[in-house]
Amino acid sequence: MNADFITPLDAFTIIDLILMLMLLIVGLAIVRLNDIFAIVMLAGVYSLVSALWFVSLDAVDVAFTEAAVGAGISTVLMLGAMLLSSRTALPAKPVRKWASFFIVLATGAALMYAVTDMPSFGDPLSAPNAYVGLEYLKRSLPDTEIPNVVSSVLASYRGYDTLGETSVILTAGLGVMLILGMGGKINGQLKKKAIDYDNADAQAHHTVLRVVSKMMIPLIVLYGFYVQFHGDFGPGGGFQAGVIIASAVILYALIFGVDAAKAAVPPLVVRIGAALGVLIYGGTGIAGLILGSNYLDYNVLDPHSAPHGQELGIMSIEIGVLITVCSVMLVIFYGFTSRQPDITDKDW
Amino acid sequence: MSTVLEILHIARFGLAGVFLLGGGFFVLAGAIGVLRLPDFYTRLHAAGVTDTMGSTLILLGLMLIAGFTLLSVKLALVGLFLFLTSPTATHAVANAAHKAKLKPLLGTYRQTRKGDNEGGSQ
Amino acid sequence: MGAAKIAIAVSLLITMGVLWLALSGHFHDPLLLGFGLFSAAFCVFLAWRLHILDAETSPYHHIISLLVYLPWLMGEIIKTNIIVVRTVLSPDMILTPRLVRVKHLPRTDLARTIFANSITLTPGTVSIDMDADEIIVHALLKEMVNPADFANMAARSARAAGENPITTDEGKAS
Amino acid sequence: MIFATTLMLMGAMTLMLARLLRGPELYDRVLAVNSFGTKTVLFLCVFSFLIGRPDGVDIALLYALMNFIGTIAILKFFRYRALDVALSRMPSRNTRKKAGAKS
Repeated sequence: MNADFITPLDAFTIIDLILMLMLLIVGLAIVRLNDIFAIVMLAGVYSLVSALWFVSLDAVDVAFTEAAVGAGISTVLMLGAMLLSSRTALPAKPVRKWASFFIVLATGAALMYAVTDMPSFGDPLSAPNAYVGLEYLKRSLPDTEIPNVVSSVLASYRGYDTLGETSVILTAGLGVMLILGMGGKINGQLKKKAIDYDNADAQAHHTVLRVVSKMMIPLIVLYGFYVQFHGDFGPGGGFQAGVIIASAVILYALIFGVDAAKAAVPPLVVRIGAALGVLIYGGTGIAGLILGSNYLDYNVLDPHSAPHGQELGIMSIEIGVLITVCSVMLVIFYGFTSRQPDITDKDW
Repeated sequence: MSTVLEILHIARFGLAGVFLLGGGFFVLAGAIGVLRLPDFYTRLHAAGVTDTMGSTLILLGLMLIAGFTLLSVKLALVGLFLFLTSPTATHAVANAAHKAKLKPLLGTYRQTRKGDNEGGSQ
Repeated sequence: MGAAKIAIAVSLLITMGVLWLALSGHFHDPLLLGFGLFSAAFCVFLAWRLHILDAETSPYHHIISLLVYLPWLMGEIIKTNIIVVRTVLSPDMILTPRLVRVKHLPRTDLARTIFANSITLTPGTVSIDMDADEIIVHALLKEMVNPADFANMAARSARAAGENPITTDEGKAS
Repeated sequence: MIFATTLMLMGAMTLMLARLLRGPELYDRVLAVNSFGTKTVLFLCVFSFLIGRPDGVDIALLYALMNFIGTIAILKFFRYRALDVALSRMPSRNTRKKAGAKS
């Protein structure tokens, strides 16, 4: 009866095909629709299905990231962006439509042509599997004593790349700050929505939402920390955990208002956090320099045991990533929500 | 002794299979309901079938396969969180529709196989 | 007041710690246990910081009454599920949707939430709106809006939330 | 039988997709997305048993915890046309009474 665990290979092919078909349908629907609301929802479904597909491809870490971002934050941010634009997309001009169609068609054909030269899935002789990739897989466990290879590659062997990615996230946050403001006090001309908080309607309703959300917030935060600290053993790490913890604050802001969230997690703290995370990451690298080795070389962090040094270094930079990602998500959220145009009934 | 264990083993996996397929049935029935039922409010009920019976049976079936492990605890947590969040989300959707004055279909509604409907006879 | 808050903080801390152990599965690694303690403490800190450190955020001291309630709820769910599935899959579908108002709610918001979510969890009935003294319920079939059933469920959810089973209206002012 | 359950879940997901594309009301779409999320959670659990890697359950747990945030955001947005308003009173103001009733 243990045959449940062993399944014929084509079972996975069938599942993959159905998932990709769903992706195709959702993608086509997104292209066809003009209602941005529906598109936001379809984008949510697209994210759900692609997470499933990543799991099916054994890329659990990627699936985890997709899940963390797609479950809450991306919808919220897309809605925030939508508020600043309009509710329906303008139909494209026919000439442009056809022009872009041909460009897409040509690109697609070129890609399909390239596919024929690609190594087959899981080919041991293909470039990513044979040279440096194979080396990482061989050396990861003795070097770092961390079971999850993704973590050691991402944080140690490819430490420079990850530092770059973290800086990109910080830059994204800075960009939002520059365009949409710091998320502090609301600018003069953008007047506050007149919702009467002490109005009986606002008080009595949404009891269910309030109670359940309050219960969920600590659970989500704890799960975020679990993901953070178990990145060495399974899928997860600073990127995912940062998004999850930011989601808890965003949930709070959705229920109790952004002002309440800003009172508890001030924009200033968030702005400092965004930079602090990168500072911790870079500081870990400098610690390596001071101890007489290369930048981001963790072996020297513990003079007695190189693997332990690796563990320390990875932990430290993951905390940096967590702080930056979490803060930048909130910077973006505060940035989008502090600019709320008044929408009249006619425009809606 | 070993035969008893073997029978228990088979019974466990057999039961797991029954639970899994039963759960799949309820999930499918709920989905068919969401597609078939005439208006938004009635569709909520069909979606509830998936959220409750479907998820419980499937998770129970998987827990039977996993046995007394940490994985079972995680599956139980999945079920618990679904029980917390899914009715809340359903309530939120229903509430929003109600507040937006979306009229529910009331009275008696009959849908025959051919698809000709008669409804709203209060 | 202060003591009640500390009790709630402790119960939240313990629950989060237990949850950490259940998720982590590393019971002997002192580093991970330390991280667990830190994480649980951070959750409590954040709850305090967000002003949500109260009995609604952490209803875990009612865990026993909640666990007693759950099997009964499961029974109800199974019963109504079968009815709804039979209705939905029958080729000649006859629906009698109703919108009813359920009065006599439990007093605390926690118990009301349990009540409203229990109504939604049993297929065939969905709680649509809740205000100070009633819940508006949409039902798929007219058999499902029996007031006695709702009263029974309300009393049970009140007990699950650790409320005394008093059905008078004295606490309605909140 | 795990595979059969997987296929059943996928069939249900496809039906949900049909409802999502057909609408007609916005609320039908929200309902479909939400239900699709629940099925994704179940699919992840079942699928991780199928491939024999328990990591999928962690992702399922994440979705079970967080999937309703997006739903709430959509609905709140649709009703108030804004994300920054409060749905409920400031927590500091409404807790006192309940805490008093409890102790």
